[in-house]
Order: sequence, then C-alpha cells, then structure tokens
Amino acid sequence: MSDPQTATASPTRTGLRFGLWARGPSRWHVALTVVFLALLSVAPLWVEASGRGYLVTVLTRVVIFGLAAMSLDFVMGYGGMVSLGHATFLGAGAYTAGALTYHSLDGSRLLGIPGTDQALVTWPLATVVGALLGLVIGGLSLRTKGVYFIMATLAFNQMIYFLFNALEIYGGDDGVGLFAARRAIGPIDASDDMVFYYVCFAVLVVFTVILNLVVRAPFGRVVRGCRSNMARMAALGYQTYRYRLAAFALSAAITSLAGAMAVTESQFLSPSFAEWTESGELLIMVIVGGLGSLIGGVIGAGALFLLEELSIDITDNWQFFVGIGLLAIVLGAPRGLTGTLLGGRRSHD
Amino acid sequence: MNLFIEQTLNGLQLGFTLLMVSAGLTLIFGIMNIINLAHGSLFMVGAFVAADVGGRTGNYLLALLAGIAGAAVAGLIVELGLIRRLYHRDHLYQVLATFALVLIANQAVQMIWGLTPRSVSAPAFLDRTVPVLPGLPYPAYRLAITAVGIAVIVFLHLLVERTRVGMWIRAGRTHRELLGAFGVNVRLLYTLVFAVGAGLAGLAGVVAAPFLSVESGIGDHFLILSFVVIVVGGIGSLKGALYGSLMLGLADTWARTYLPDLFGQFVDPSTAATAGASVASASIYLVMVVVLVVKPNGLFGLADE
Amino acid sequence: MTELSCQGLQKAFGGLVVTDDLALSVASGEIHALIGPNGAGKTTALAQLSGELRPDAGTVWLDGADITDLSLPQRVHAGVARSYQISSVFRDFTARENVELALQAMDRHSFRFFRPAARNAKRIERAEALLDQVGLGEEATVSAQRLSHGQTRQLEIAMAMASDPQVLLLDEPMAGMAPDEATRLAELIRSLAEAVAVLLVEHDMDVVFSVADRISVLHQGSLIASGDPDQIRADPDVHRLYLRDDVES
Amino acid sequence: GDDDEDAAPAETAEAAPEAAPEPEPAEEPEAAPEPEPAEEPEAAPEPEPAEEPEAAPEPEPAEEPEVVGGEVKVGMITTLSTGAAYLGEGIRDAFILAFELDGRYELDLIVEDDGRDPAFAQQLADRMLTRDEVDVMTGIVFSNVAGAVVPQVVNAGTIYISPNAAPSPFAGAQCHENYFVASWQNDNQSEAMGVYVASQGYDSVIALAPNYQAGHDLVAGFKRFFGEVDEEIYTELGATDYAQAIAQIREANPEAVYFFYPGGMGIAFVQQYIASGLEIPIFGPMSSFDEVIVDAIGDVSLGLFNSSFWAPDMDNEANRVFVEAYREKYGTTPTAYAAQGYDAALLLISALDANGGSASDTAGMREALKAADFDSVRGKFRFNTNNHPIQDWYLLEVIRDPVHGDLTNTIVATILEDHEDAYASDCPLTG
Amino acid sequence: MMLSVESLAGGYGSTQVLYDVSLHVGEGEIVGLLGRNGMGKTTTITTIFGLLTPVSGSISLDGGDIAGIRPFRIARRGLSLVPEGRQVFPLLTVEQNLEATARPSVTGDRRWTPTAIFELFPQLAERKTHLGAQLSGGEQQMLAIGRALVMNPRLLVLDEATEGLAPTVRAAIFEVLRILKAEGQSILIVDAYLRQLLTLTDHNVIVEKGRTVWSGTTPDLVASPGIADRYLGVGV
Ligand SMILES: Nc1ncnc2c1ncn2[C@@H]1O[C@H](COP(=O)(O)OP(=O)(O)OP(=O)(O)O)[C@@H](O)[C@H]1O
Ligand SMILES: Nc1ncnc2c1ncn2[C@@H]1O[C@H](COP(=O)(O)OP(=O)(O)OP(=O)(O)O)[C@@H](O)[C@H]1O
Ligand SMILES: [Mg+2]
Ligand SMILES: [Mg+2]
Repeated sequence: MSDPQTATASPTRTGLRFGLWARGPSRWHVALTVVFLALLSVAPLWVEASGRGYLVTVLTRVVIFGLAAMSLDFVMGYGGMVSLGHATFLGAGAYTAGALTYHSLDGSRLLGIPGTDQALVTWPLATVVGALLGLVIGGLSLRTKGVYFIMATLAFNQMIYFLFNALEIYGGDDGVGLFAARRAIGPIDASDDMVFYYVCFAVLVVFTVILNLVVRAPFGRVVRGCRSNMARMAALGYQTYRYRLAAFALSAAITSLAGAMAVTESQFLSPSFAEWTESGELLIMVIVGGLGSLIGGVIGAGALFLLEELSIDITDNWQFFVGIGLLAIVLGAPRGLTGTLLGGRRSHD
Repeated sequence: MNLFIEQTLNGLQLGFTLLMVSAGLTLIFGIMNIINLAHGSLFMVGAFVAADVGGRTGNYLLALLAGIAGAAVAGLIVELGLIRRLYHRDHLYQVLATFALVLIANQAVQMIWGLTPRSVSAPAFLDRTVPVLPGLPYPAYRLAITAVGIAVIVFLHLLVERTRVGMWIRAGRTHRELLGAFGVNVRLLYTLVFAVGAGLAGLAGVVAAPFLSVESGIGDHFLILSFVVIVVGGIGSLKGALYGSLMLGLADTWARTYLPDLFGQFVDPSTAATAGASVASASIYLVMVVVLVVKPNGLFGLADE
Repeated sequence: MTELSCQGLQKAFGGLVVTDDLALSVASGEIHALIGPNGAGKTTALAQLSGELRPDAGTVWLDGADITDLSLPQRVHAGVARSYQISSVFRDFTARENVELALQAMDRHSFRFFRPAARNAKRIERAEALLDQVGLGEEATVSAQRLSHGQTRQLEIAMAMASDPQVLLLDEPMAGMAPDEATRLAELIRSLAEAVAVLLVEHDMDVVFSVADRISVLHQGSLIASGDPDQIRADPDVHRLYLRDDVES
Repeated sequence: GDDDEDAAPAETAEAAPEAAPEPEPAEEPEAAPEPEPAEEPEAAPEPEPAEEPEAAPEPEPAEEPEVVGGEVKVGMITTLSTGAAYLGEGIRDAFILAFELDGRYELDLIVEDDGRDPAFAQQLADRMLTRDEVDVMTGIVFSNVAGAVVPQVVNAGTIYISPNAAPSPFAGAQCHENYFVASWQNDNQSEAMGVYVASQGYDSVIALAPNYQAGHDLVAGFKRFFGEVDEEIYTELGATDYAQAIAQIREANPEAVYFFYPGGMGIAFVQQYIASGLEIPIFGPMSSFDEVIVDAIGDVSLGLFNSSFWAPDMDNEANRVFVEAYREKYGTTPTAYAAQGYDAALLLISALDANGGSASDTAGMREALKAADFDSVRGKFRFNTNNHPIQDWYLLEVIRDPVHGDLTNTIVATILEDHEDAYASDCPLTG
Repeated sequence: MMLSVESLAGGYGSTQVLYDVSLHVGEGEIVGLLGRNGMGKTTTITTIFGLLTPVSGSISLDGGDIAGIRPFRIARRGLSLVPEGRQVFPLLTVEQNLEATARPSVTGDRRWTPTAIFELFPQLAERKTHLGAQLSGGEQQMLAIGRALVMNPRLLVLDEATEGLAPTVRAAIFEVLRILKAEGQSILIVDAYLRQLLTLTDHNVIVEKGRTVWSGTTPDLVASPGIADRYLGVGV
C-alpha cells in the first residue's frame, strides 16, 4: 500500500538506529580503503617471507570473496536490499567458467560452443551471465521489500542450487575437478599461486575504484535514497524500481565474476558455491566488516578467514571458536570493523 | 485414489508439523520482529534434552517437559545475555549474532552429548497405527503431531490476539521504547515472551524427535522451512502461518509424489526420478516466489512490513 | 496557465467509501484550500491526485490531458508535486542532501555512474536557497534524523518545492510548526502561488482564511461546499460540521 | 609412465591375504570374550593402550625390530560436525587406535573437521600439504569433499589413503597411483545387496535413496546386479519426513524395498517405515545399518538384513584384537567406518614397515601400499589395478550382542567373493 | 510540587540539546511549555519520561527523584503521554490501542475507560476494529489522546496533541482539558495553538535552545507582549 500514513510505523525518535553508514563514504573511508588495499598488496610477500606460504591461497580467497562481499555491500549497505541469495551469482559465475573449462578439458561442446580455460573469456562471460541472472532474479524479487525480499532471494538461491545439483554432467552434488586446466589469464600464466593472487588483487582494486565512484555518483545517491525512504523517492519523481534493479544487476555481475575467479582458484566445480550458507557467509562478511563502507566487505572476508585460520589451529572444534569470535565482534564492534577502525567519526561530507 | 488420499493426508500432516515447528518462530520473528537464526538450535536443545532424559528415565512425558524447559531456559539465557543488547541495533546484527549462536550451539551439543545421533522413543500408547480409512493404517503418532500443531496455533492465537500481553508484543514491535512510557515493563516482557517462543521451539523438537535422528544441526533444516512458512503466510499473521504451512505441506507432498511420474512421460524412469525429485525439492521455494510475486507481503501479511 | 482537475473520483477501502464522486480543480495563480473534518478523505484525495493511490473510478487531468494512468513519479515529472501530512524525509541524509535529492530527480534520469554527486555546485546553491526560504538555512548540514518535529515539517515543504512544480499539493504544511514559522510559511505559499497552482489541505483556519482564494469543504468523501472564503465562512453547514468557533468572523 | 613400477607388487598382493589368516585360529581362544567383562570395570581406559601393544605385534618383532621409533606425519581431513560426525569420529578413533596398538611408530596426526564443505576442505588440505608438510593424507568421509581434495593431494605427490569415500571417477579414468582405497568403491555395498535380493527370488523391488550423487550411484550399483527395479524414489538429502515415500511404497506394493539412507536419514526412515505398519521386507547396505543407526532405531531393527564387507564379530585375529581394543578404549562396538579407519592405518603401517619406517620415499611407499601386506580386519584384502580393494561381501543381520547387550550386526552368509568394482577397466594404471 | 524539573541537561547520545531546563507543575495545575521549533520541548518531555537519559539536573515527582528510572516505572507513578507525531500502535486496532494501555489511576479509580473514550470521540467508535495504521492523521491524534487518558494519569503530558485536528475536534479537546482541569487534573502541555492554549494554562515555561528563558503565570505572559514576541515570534 502506498498510503504514507501506514509508513509511520517508524521507531520512536528516541529509538534511533545509528547502525548504518548512512551518509555515504567519507574521506576516512577512502583512507581506510587505501590503507587496507596497500596491506593486501604486500600481504602475500610477507607471508611468503615469514615461511607461511600456504596462506597465499587463503589470501587469494580473501580477495575473491571480499570482492563478492563488497558487491553485496553495495546493494545491502547502500541500496538497503538485503540479499540472502548472492551465492546464486557466485554459483552462476562458477558454473559458467567451470563448465567452459570442463568442456575444454573434455574436448566436448557446450550448446555448440567449444569450451575454453582462458580466463579472459570465461570471466567476462561469467560477469555477463551474472548480470542477466541478476536482472531476472532482481526483477522478480524487487517487487517485495524487507524480509520478504530476503526470503525471495533465498528462494531463488535454493532453486538454482537444486538445479546445479541436478547437473549430472558436472558430477551432480559431488562436483567435478578441473585440475588439469590451465590458469591462463590472457598471456599471463597464473598457475603460480602468487601470480594468480596478484591477478585477483588487480581485479579487486579495479572494482573497488568503480564501486566507490558509483556510490558517490548521482546513481549511487539515488540508490541510497531508496534505502532510506523508497516511498518518498517515488514521490520525488524517481522510478525507484529501475535504479534498484540496475544496482542489483551490477552487484550480481560482480559477484558472478568472483564466482568465476573462485572456480579458477580452486579448480573444482561444485554446487557448494551456490549453497545458501555461502550467501549467509557473504552476508556475515559484510556485517562483520561494516555495512555501507564497501571496503568493509573485504575486511570482513579477511576477518572471517583469519578467524577460521586461528580457530583451526586451536582445535578441530573450530566452528565453536568462530562463533565466539563473531559474538565478540557483534558486541565489541557495534558498527562492524570499519566502524570501529574509524572510531567515533561519523562521516560528514 | 488411495494414494492421493494418503498423500493429501500426509501433506496436511506435514503442514501441521511445519506449523508446530514454525509456531515459536512466528512468535519471536513474526510477532516480536526479532530475527533469531538460533531458533533451530533451541529446537535442537529441546530434542537433545528429551533424548537424554527419555533415555535415562524411559518416560516420554518427563522427556517432553524437560525438553520444553531446557529450550525455554536456553532461550532465557540467550535473551538476557545477547538478544537484549541488540534490540536497538539494526536487524542485521541480530542475524550475525544468532548465526554465531548456531555455530556455538551445534558444537556445544556435540561436546555435551557426543557425536553420535540419538533418538527419542514415542510414548507406547501412540506407538501403533490407526486405520484412518479402510486399508489405510496411519501412525497414531503422526495424528498426535497434528493435534499438537493445532493446539499450538490456538494457544498462540489466544496469547497474541486476546491477551494484553499479546497487544503489548504487537505494540512493541513498532514502538518498543515508547511502550515503556505506557507502563509496560518492556524488558521483562521481551525476556519472557522470548522464553515462551524458545519453549515452543523445544516442544517442536521433542515432539518431532521420535521421527528423527537427534543430531547436531537438526534444527537448522527446519529453520529455513519455518521462515518460508512465515513469509508465505505473511509476517506477523497467525492465520498466514496456518495457511502457509498447510499450503507448503501439500505442495511439497504432491510435488514429490507426482512430479517424477509426470517427468516419466518424457524421459526414462531413472532420470525422471532424479529430475522429479530435484524439482520437488525446489517446489516450496517455487511456491514462495509465486506467492511473493503476486502478493509481495505474503498471503495475509500486513502492508509494508 | 496550468490546471489540475479531477472528475468523478471514487475510492473505497473495503466497505468504507472515502472518496465519493469528487470533482476538484486548481489553477496556477490560485490557492485552493481543501478543508473538512478528520477522516473526510482529504489525504486520500491528494493521494489520488498525486498518483500515489489509484482511484476506483474517475479521471484526473493536467491541462486537459488525462493523467489518471500516470504513476507517481511520472506525474512528478509532469509537474505535480506533493508534501506529506506525516513527514516523510530521508532520515539518514542531511537536510540539504534531502533537498538535493529532490532537485536531482528533475534531471530526469540519474543513471550517472561516475561523476560525484556531491560536486554539483549549482544544485547545492539551489538547495540552500530553498532551505533558507522555509527557515531551515541554519540546519542545512544537520542530519534529518536530528531535526525536531517542526523542523522536519519545514524540510518537507522545501522538498516539495524543489521539484519546481506547476501544481503543488500541500497536506497540512503548517501542522507541527511553531506559530512564527507557520506565519512565515503562509507568506511563502502566498508568494509561490503567483506562478503555481496550490491545493492546500489545512486545519489551521487562520491560515486558510487568510491565504486561500477558494475553499472547498469535504465531508465523508464528497464536497459539501465550495466558494470564496466569505461564502464558506457564511455557510451554516460548514460551521456545524467543521468550523465551530474557530472562525468567529 | 609409472606403469612399470606398479607391475611387480601386483603379484605379491595376491599372496598377502593368504598369509594373514594363518596365525589367527591359534590365538582365538586367548582373545575369547569371556574374561573381558570381569576385567573391564577395573581397568580404566587410559592405562590400557600401554598394555595392548605387547599383545598385538607378537608375530611381527621377528621381522622388523629395527624400525621401532619411526615418526609419521598424517593429515586427516574428516567430518566431525553435523549429523555425520560419528563417521569421522569412528575413522579417527580407530586410526589412532591402530597406531597405539602397533606401538612402534610415533603418529603425528593432524585432524581437522571439513564441515562437509569441499572448498573449505581444500583450504585445509593446502595447510597440511604446504605448511605442515604431512607425509600422508587420509580421513575424508564424503565423496564431494574427496572430489575436491584428492586430486589436490595426489597431484602434489602426496599419498592419499581413503578410509571411506571412493567415488567412481577415481576408480575409473581418473585413478591415480598415489590414491589408495582402504574401504570399498562406493557402489560395491549395494552391488552386493543387488545380488542377494535377486537371489532371494524377489522380482518387484522399489529402490529409495537420497537425491544426490552417492544415492544415484548406490541405486545404479544395486541395479547393476539386481536388474531393473519397479520404481526409484529419490528423497531430498537430509530429509526428515518419509511419509510421502512410504505412501508410494504402500501404493506400489512391491515384494521388497531396497534403501540407502546413511546416518540420521537411516534412523528417521526406518523408524517411520516401521511406524507406518508396512510389512514389506526392507534391505539396505551397511551404511543404512551401522551400529549407531541400529542402536538409535532400537529393537525394531532386529532381524533386518544388510550387506557389508565386514562385521564386528568377523572371525579373524586382527578383527578380534581391533574390536576388543576399540570397545575397551571407546566403550562402544566399532562401526564399519571405524574398521575402515583401522585398516587404513594398518595399511599405512605395513607400507612404513616395508620402507624402513620412513614415509619420505614416495615411490617405495606406493609400491608397499599396493602390496597391501597387512592383516586386514576383514580377512582377505588385496588391491585391484586401480588401487581399490578386491574383497568379499557378506550378508549381515541385526542382532542383539549376546555379550554386551547392544544392537550390532552379524555375518550370516557370503554374498560375493573377491568382488571388484565396475570401473577398474577404465583405469589406465596397470599392475 | 507534583513534578519538578531542575536545571535539566541532556540530549541524544553525544548531541546535547538541553542545557538548563527548569519547570514545575503543581497539583491540579496546567502548565504550558512553549518555544519555537527545535528548542527542546519534546526533548524535555521525553527525558522526563525516562526515554532519554539526563546528563545532569534533577527530575522529581512528588518529591521522589525519577531521573534515570526506567520509563515503565515512571509511567506507573501516574504519568502519561500523548507523544509528538501521534505514534499510535499501528498493528493494534483502535480498540486494542486503548485496551493495551488502560489502567486505573494510582488511587485506583477509572475515570477513563475505552468506552468513555469512544463517547468522547464518536468517530473512533466507528473505527473500533480498524488498525491504527489505517486511520487518518486526525483520527490517529484522537486515538493518541485517548490512549493517554485511559491510563488515568495524575499528570497528563500532551506534546502537540491537537496537531492535525479539525477545528471542531480541537475545540472539543480543549473543552475536555478544561473539564479535567476543573476536576483537578495536572497537565503539562505543548501546543501550537497559542491563543487557545493560553485560555487553559495557569503557568507557562518558555524554552530556547535548551534553556528555560522565561517562566511565569499566564496573566503575566499576556500582560507583557514583548516576551511572546521575543521568544515565540508572535503576539499573544
Ligand atoms: N488504508 C486504509 N484502509 C482503511 N481505511 C483507510 C485507509 N486509509 C484511510 N482510511 C480511512 O479513510 C478515511 C479518510 O482518510 P484520510 O486520511 O483521507 O482523511 P483526511 O481527510 O486526510 O483526515 P485528517 O484530517 O484526519 O488527516 C479515514 O476515515 C480513514 O480511517
Ligand atoms: N534524535 C535526535 N538526535 C539528535 N538531535 C536531535 C534529535 N531529535 C531532535 N534533535 C535536536 O534537538 C533539538 C530539540 O528538538 P526537540 O524535538 O526537543 O524540539 P521541539 O522544541 O520539540 O521542536 P518542535 O516544535 O519542532 O517539535 C533540535 O534542534 C533538534 O535538532
Ligand atoms: Mg489527512
Ligand atoms: Mg517537539
């Protein structure tokens, strides 16, 4: 119902929610972003030098899932669209790139197209597939709001997941290994983990810049406005649906790219990329990192992987300690890690 | 025809099971508007406590009471220790915190009760079949679950619609702070109602347990289903929870029964069986999407949730 | 010369008829006040004129063109803007950003992905001017959630004005404003009306009778009287149902 | 290119199983169950491991006394959370037990829970391979995790010994010289049941399984030896309500039901099946009837039949030692998963023995593993060309253990002898 | 003094809004709280009700300190509120909005019951089963007033309670307040209709930027037009 009188169910003025980075990124965010990316740029060299080279692949996953979490933060922290279905796009990207790779190994054809393991082909294609899927899923889900939206995205997630599970050609739920595939990115041979890391890192940097520009641009402001008060946006003359859909599709595209990167990284294609728990994990990364700060997604991914690493070392009951760690973050860092890192500074631009 | 009747009965029965399982969540999430992912864990606690007590005493009633009490106490602790710090924060922090609880709870029950699945045995007088139609024996225990499902929804209806406590909960959903200014001890109210919701989760855990294997993470499966039920029915609507669960129960059962046959018209039986089962697994989500596209606030949801 | 009008407007919620065969018009240069008891259907009427609510029957015209099927955003671009009885602002934007957002809507489409929005000097200037006009100049950089009730009401008006409408639908703009602000706002509306058509819903009879050129009285969804202020003041039905001793004349 | 290396050990593999059973009959009386109940209460579980080793390795000291004290670093990725946690638990516990009983090697075991998540398991494997530099890896319960991790391990030149998951690709075209299966190829157990159900003269059978890859494989395995079934019903993985499937069985009214429901699903299905009042006989593989499942189901599972490569009461020395020691240490009857974990450890120990106690010579380890020169708890054990076992399959019945009083399985017949998997011919390995 | 607020300072988290507010409401007295938009009237009221925590200063009711006490305890001592911006409970029906808060006064009598409210606002009676969210703005305001009355308070606090009410209804409200005054009800009131307000109040307190800048009796205020002009920007 559009009657504004029903929209007055707002909390009392004394019950304000300060939780969100309401006002768009400030220069403090920029500073934090630069610092964190700088850290990531040297991190693999450092772990290698300190004799913990196995962490390079972990860092690669931080970068890849950080990218996905960042794009989720874009729709969630700025657009107010809480998606519990972003693993759909992770899976879509993984299956696009993974299937092409599989067929190139196999020598068979996919819908008449020969496969390839060239990332310069598979990654962009995955991005496009993600965008299209985002348009379809977003197009339907965005008819709803709030928790209904969350559940609608989850529903699509589950359907896609069952679909992937039913693809027996790619091993059903067991998945299929693509271990013989090259990690070729254009002329670069990225079979070395370190090289691959820096390729992924470069992609992350590019999209961090792009998304940071987008949220500051008129488009980004409209998206933020939709989160704040959609009814009013319409009353100001905005076709809110279109903007939100565009934002959702953009996010889906980037997440799908991350999915393609992830499958290239793990060289194993399975429906677990598209499991709804993966959606949950992305969501957790964003919340842990701090909503509406973009880089928070990457920081959240880093924190989560770090927490896992530490917990694994303590015990094989690592999930228990991850749980404790998350609770500590919720209670100790009320605005996510970025919020805490930036101290009490609220952005005023 | 007999198959259709039995499956319809099964569908309704599944619906009432879903209703029973969703009841606590309807209260906590649907009515109080707290996102509690650990609701499944409370279900699990109920089942484990019942398995433990039932295993020791062999007394189902004792197991039932212990399971409900165990979950309610766990709920009380969770509310006092955690949830109450999160009311004024964004919903998403409730998601994060209760997700952490799920991880902790799943391991905690393993630390306490070991890694081996357990079971709860049904009370002897229900451990038999009753002929619901000639030639169609039906487990008495399933009929008992149906009864519990109905009882629980009636209880909730009375609590939410007829009592002042119910009114306060619904008022607090939108104006938690302000409600205090009208003389309501909001903190106490929330703690107690949360515990009631947790107790209902525990009840569902115990009642469902004789048909399940009581194992770590058992409630998580039901958690999503419960959310689906509530969303399809419309958040905050008990009527919605009732119709939503019955609709999903029937959709799920019919899809599982007839889709493989339907697919069998086109492909070989083995492929039809797997493909049919896959689509059937997605059926409740399909129903949810269709409902939400047609009615963005669920079947009986309030406008602009 | 712009004119917004409607004919045969009909709306019911369940069994409750809220708008009953309503015909209204407002033209540029005039302030048309729509008054009536609580629950008479004023807000609902505005919602149908602005495109927020679909009438069950009836037609809405803007300058002779049928706009009944245009959506809310489309009507804004056609030149019809409204303010809300219950303030509806962007709580986590500053007052100025609220107005900027309203101004930006007039750029037709905001699919601009890379140029920072905050650097549009002309827009900022215009936003500040609007805030000054409604008496909120000093609060330009205050987050809207920190504005007091009355200040929020002021912001509400600034946003409605920002879309530079030809027709302005104001739903109780004075409500919640302190007396001095209300007086100031009355003057502002008066001056706007020189070029704009203003449909004013208001319960403050001092304001209504001092600024309105024409007054229509709505009761249970239909008009019971319409005329210039003197005619309305003299109407015994209106007195009995609505005014009582507010307007002693 | 490694074909030549593997050619030789294949012959010795033939000999191995025969060598094992010999000493057993002689020692049987000593290990008889009677004296145990008396001792159990006194002996706390802790001190026992110290005593045990003396009993077990008796025949061996003569052969290789010099290797005592060798150290082996094993990475174990297994499932220790969710309802399937007890599978990983059994594997882990028995694996450790085997080394304790043997007593000669210092086992540096790194155990991690994979949470059934393939991607996460890959991360764990990475740590174990690069950081911890383990000699050997083992432990995986689920095929999808194995699919992700095994290639990573074996391609890195590390040996992987599977204590459970053995998906078909790795038995066929993707077999690998570093990959050894100490359990059984996934399809085997239902193949055995297919043979048995057919032999009982049942014509019309309905097959049920969870709708996932292993479920499809097991139904396919059943059909491979049974022939076409009337109907296949796939339920959702992890499903808790089987009323719909049961109604379909009632409607179709077959002569027998074959079902594959491992873990909690098995508990739920059998309970509900029995409660439904249906009296059509049901058969399943071991995975549907392990000791944990039948214990949870309770008495109604008594007399039900299943197929396995092993049972706790199997009559050979190695098994008696194992079952007894396991019971004493962990207080329960071991499951088949535990037996698999135990055999995986014995297999590893045998290879270490052959290589002078050091696991560093991968080629040598490979050769020794292939020889499978150890006393398996299942009696006969040898490897096929694809490093998957060739072994006997039995019919088991659920009984109440006459001594300990819990529910367990006993062997009632042999179904298949020297059974091999269906994929070996696709495997390019030879020898 | 029934309610005494002395040198109250406070605000929203780190934003200080009140610096030095003092006001007193005696038994049976009606006190008007006046001031321009955003001067701190609502903040003062919400702080009295314990919905905001004061930084310093004192709030006492019948001599007992109530600063920092939880809202429900304050309400149970006989305070009730018509909050700014209506804030009716949108998910409760009209009837339930009233039933949920109805309670006898601290002395045990029930002057105001839901039935009495429906007599006062016949229009609400017609909407009994409507949800709060479905009411028109003015109807919501009536309901908010009714909801405060059914608590049978010792001190009734009205924050812009007549906003959005039709003149007839507004007049009726002032009429009710006049009756209540005659019955000895204590009232603290914020209202934009100054002219009508001053026919009702005994005392008035003017706040500006979070400070009490003037307080005195209504005749005093009317007698010195400069004050209203200076602090409120209007004549009286
Ligand atoms: N969504 C709705 N559902 C049911 N009834 C509604 C709904 N919206 C409004 N109404 C009813 O319609 C009638 C007209 O409401 P409207 O808001 O148009 O009145 P109004 O003239 O603006 O009154 P006020 O002066 O009090 O703001 C009211 O009686 C109200 O209760
Ligand atoms: N939630 C808030 N957070 C921070 N500052 C606030 C908040 N609410 C109000 N303020 C500030 O406190 C000051 C006083 O607000 P208050 O609502 O008390 O004013 P008021 O006198 O009631 O005004 P009005 O007549 O407009 O209702 C205002 O200047 C406002 O900017
Ligand atoms: Mg109105
Ligand atoms: Mg105020």
